[in-house]
Amino acid sequence: MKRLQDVKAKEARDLYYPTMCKVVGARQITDLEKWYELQMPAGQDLGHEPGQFVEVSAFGIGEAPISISSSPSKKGSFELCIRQVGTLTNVLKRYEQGDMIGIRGPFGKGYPIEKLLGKDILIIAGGIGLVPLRSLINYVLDNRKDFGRLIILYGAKSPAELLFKEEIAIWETRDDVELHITVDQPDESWTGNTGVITTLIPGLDLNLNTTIAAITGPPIMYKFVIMSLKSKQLNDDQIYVSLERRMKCGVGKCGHCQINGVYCCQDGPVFNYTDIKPLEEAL
Amino acid sequence: MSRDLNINVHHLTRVEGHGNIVVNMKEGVLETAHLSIVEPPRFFEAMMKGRSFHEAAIITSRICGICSLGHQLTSLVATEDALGLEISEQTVLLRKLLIHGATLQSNVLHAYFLAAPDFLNAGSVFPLIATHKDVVLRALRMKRLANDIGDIVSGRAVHPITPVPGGFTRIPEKAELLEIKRRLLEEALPDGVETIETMKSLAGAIPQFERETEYISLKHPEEYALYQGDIFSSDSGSVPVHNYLDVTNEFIVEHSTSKHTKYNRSSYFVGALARWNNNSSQMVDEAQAAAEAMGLKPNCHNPYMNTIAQVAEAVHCILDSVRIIDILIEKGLKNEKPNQTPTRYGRGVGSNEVPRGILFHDYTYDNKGNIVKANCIIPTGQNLANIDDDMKKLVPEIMNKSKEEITLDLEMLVRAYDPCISCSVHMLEVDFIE
Amino acid sequence: MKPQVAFFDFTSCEGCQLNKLNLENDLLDILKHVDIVEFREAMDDKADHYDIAFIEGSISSPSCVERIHDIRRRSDILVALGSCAVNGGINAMKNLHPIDEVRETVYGKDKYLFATLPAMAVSSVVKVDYEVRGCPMNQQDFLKLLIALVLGKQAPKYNSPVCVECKLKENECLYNRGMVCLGPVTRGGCDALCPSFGQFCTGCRGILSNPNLDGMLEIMTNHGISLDEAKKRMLLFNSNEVQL
Amino acid sequence: MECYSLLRADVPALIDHLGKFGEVVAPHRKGDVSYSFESVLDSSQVVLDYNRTLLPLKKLFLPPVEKLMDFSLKNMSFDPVELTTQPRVFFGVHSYEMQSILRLDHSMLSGNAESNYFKRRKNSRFVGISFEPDDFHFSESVGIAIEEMEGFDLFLNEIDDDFQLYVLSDNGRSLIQGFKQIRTVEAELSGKREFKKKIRYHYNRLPRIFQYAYKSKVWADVAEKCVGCGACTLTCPTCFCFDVTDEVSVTAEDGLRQRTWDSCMLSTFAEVAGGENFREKTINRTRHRLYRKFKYITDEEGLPWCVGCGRCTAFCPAGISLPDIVNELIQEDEKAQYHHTVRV
Ligand SMILES: Cc1cc2nc3c(=O)[nH]c(=O)nc-3n(C[C@H](O)[C@H](O)[C@H](O)COP(=O)(O)OP(=O)(O)OC[C@H]3O[C@@H](n4cnc5c(N)ncnc54)[C@H](O)[C@@H]3O)c2cc1C
Ligand code: SF4
Ligand code: SF4
Ligand code: SF4
Repeated sequence: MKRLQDVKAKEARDLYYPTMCKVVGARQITDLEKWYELQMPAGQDLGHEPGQFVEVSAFGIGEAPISISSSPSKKGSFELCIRQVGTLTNVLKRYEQGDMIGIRGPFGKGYPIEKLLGKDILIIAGGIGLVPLRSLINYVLDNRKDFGRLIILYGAKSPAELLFKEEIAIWETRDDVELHITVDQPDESWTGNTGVITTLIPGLDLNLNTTIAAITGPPIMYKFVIMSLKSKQLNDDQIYVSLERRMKCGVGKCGHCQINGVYCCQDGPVFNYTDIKPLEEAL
Repeated sequence: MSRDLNINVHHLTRVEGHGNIVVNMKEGVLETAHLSIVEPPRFFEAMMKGRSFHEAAIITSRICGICSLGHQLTSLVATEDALGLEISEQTVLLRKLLIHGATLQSNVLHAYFLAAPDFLNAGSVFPLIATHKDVVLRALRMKRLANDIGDIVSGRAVHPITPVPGGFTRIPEKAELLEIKRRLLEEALPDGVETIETMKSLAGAIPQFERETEYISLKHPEEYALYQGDIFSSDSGSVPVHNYLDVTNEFIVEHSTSKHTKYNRSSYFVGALARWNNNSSQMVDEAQAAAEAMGLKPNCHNPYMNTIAQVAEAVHCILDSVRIIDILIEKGLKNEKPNQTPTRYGRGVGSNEVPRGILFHDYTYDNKGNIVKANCIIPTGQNLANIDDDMKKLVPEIMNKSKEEITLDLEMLVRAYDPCISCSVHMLEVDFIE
Repeated sequence: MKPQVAFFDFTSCEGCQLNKLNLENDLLDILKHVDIVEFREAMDDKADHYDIAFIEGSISSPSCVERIHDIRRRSDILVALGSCAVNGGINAMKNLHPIDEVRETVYGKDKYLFATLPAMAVSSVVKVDYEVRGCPMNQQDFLKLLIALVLGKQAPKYNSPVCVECKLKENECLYNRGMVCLGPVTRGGCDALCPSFGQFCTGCRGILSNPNLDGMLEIMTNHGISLDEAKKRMLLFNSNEVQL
Repeated sequence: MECYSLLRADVPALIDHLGKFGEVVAPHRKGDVSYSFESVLDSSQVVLDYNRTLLPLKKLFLPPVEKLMDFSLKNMSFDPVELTTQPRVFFGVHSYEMQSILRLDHSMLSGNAESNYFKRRKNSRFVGISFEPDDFHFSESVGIAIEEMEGFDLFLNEIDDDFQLYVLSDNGRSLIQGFKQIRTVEAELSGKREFKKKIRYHYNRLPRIFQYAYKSKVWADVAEKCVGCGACTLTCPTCFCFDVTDEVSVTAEDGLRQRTWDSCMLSTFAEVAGGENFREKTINRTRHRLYRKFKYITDEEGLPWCVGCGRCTAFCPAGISLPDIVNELIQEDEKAQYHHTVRV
């Protein structure tokens, strides 16, 4: 048990003060999502790992946990992509280049890169789940020789909701990326796959020994994707998921993000499947 | 002059609730002149049926947010009368203090926000913020203090919380009362004096119109009656509160969702002017002097002067509140629990003066303490017949004015009564047939 | 340009209107953010379009229905103010009795003179964008909503019980004083005003979205009142909202 | 152990003496039948015999509503809150309450240590007092004796209406320096106060019960009565969940960010965007509450995170009793064991 006398005065910090970051780029990329590029006050790096998040704050409105969407290998600035679903996110929609946004973090555990080195990386992103996974994808692409295959499965409700279209177009042309995209509801122009994301899994040819899967998407997606992966004989410890919970502090105090005994903001949001499998509240 | 005149003021502004002024004159003959009450009836009597005595005042306070304290206290008096609940002297004093606060609030609101714009040729108080900022700030300050009395003593000025049958659920702290006293003396009193000056300067805009009528209010042997007393008619003298039905004699008219009343004549007047005419000598001296300064004399028959009587009352309330606070502090505030053990069941009547006039609540309880029969007679309802009679006299007198001027005079007349229409439609006599 | 704001009253006690005029200390600040273009109780003016229309009172007659439709057509944002408007409030108690019987008890043979409908929430007639709860509407709540609208953020929603605020203020629970209180199932946001003044919560801010009503009735009957009384108490401000 | 005798009549003098160190906080009467920790203005008003305060001492370390910062909307900037803390003595604290502070220390200072909590906690002294358990206390069932002195600087043990004053730390010794109305005596720790056994098992057997209780029927029984008011968690001395909100002034130019105690018993607590609610049902929430007390943190720290103060039970309007729930889980487990053995 941690005791008062074991805590040194300088260890105790003001956990709730944001750092004001300047918006250096902002673009509405779909009807609901806006992309932002932010710069720290002295232009320093945020110092995050793929999969971590920050608490974004706008005075008068509040805070929300938002994943860092850019790779740590990108220097000088970092990127977010925010879906407008409620109070804060709708106010952030009005923020443009030159505005200041408060940031706390980076928080949480991201992907354990050292365990991923040399592995085939299977990305499975549903909807806005691509936002955090893009950090990992770009990290792999920036350090391409350190990893094996890069397989990306990406599913969206409709073609209009696909995020990062230009980047996807580039991934598509690279022969070291295996990209599979599907939409639930195609429009006339759509020529790709249709159907939920799990339909992409059976056709995959995976190397069982070296594949690591990273899944992020809406809550109901996880169970089905994991089931499909299990039928591909992937082991539990080869699967990583990133979970979303309500969060108020991001530093393991407020209690909102608790999943049974673990804190999503401290122990996650990226979890190895073996660790959360026994937790009833996780998936 | 044979004139055709057709006035229909739809949803009269700056009064509480919805009423229309309807005047119809054909070839110089007045066919209609009345205030038509169109507010949808709310049927409080149906809501009261079967309700416990703990809930009666909570419900009746919602008859009217403007006079919520008056309804609440009158309801409590009726309930205590019916159930034989004795209340302490401290309770009575705190209630009187609350009535002063509510009367001050309401009279200031009426004089400054609802009536003054007429005198100053404005459509509302809002333009006055630019042209008469100090006056508006003064009005806001007086209102705030009046409401703070309500907030501190009763929890909330609108729909008070702490007054319950048998007493109060919370007694204010001594320090809170002393702070109110300080503000009454240091803020409200100078503001009251300024108010008198303002009203004096506006006196010229008050229409000169007189109609003698019957003035009915409460009368108390020892003080300017606001909380309890006997019914008093300027025509025929005192009547015990229990016999109020002999005075009110309600009847239905087609142009009003609210019933009308009459006693010795076809109509009677209730409110500040009636209280003034019946009891002015019991006001504190300073208030009497203020009235005189504003041109208000005893036996005043100009209904437009009701607003002036309200201002005199405001001064009375400020000073009498100080007196009450002094007594409360001198006697020492006691943390009393409300006495809620009935000693009998049956009928009880309560009557108080609320800003707009005399108010009656009349309940009958069964022996479980649930209401079987309820009746409320509201001041504005009692004034409606008098307003109609005033209009019938006024219109022929001002027939030579333009239609706009006549309309304004009529609107000002109705507003002078400070009618609370929301109140007047909400409670009518009813027997519950079990 | 400042938003054009209007206030309208329907069947109500007008306490909510008064409660706005009672915001003495803040009134001038409010007027810096908005232009009041219609407020019958306080002014003569009328307007054709409103950015924000605040509605007080229940809808309880055919002419009310017409008028509220008309206001809705001319308003961008429509806010229900106070219990009467939000859920019918105390007016809705009359709905517990057959309407014809109610009219007859009051007007006798003249009952057909005055049309009336059940007392309805504004939202059961037209679309309501926001609400300010309470009887009377809570002033702080009203200010918060107004500021939120001015800042373009969403209005606070209250779905936590009154007990939460009551506990934060360290009030002695009324159940420990032998009283019966509706705090556990009533929407908070009032800073537990009534219990803080020693009076039971009357449920004026409406019942929580997902209440355990049977549990609540059991609590009340375990604290000395009959089931019948417990139900009446719960219906005081919520006749339209709960079925018992 | 250093020990002195102290007459009951001299306790106010002691409280006044403690005032030399700093603000003294002690139990006072509140309402008809309740108590609360308040600053001492008049030492004769301090209550020595009380069952429990409405809110626990945590309110003075982690305030129910706490300003985190002021901000300006015009400049998009904020001002930190400069917290200056005065020395404080907490007088008349029961042993379970002290234990709850030690647990709260862990919650607020492990992982990311929070500075506001740390500052408030730093300069505080604790003077304990023994108590007569009432029907709701069950601290002994969770391993905390009435005379448990861990964490205290001084402790008053009532003996025959007067007190023995134990000095437990250097800080404690300096607190009573110069206080004359005490006499050195032989320490005599009475074991006289009887605790009725409230939880049937020793607390170290409880983790096993909770390991298998997740799917228990008991949760549904509790959920039928629970109205989700949050009283149990808000008054619990070891609960610390909070919400953060921004309040803007009427000028719409500035405002403040604050945190407010929250409760996992409220139905909105685990709601996220899109309407998903990770603990939608009362069953889930009640279970979570008890698992927070007896399993999640307990598994790691080896101690129950319930100190047996009985507040959750005494202040639940529905009369839901925490020891009863635990006992029912135990009973259910015993039945399951029994059936198991019979079958084998
Ligand atoms: C680790 C993590 C990473 C995230 N990354 C992203 C991201 O990269 N991009 C993105 O657009 N969104 C992301 N989210 C979701 C985002 O935090 C929520 O959409 C956001 O908090 C909603 O805030 P709001 O004020 O706009 O909505 P509100 O108006 O507060 O609420 C709208 C709805 O969201 C719920 N809600 C409130 N707080 C949260 C919360 N913290 N998480 C989820 N729901 C909440 C409310 O209960 C309500 O139902 C992430 C969430 C987590 C936990
Ligand atoms: S007094 Fe009422 S609102 Fe307060 S805690 Fe008790 S039940 Fe809840
Ligand atoms: S105090 Fe009782 S009723 Fe309220 S949430 Fe806790 S267990 Fe449920
Ligand atoms: S769970 Fe109950 S008994 Fe245990 S510490 Fe919390 S409030 Fe006290």
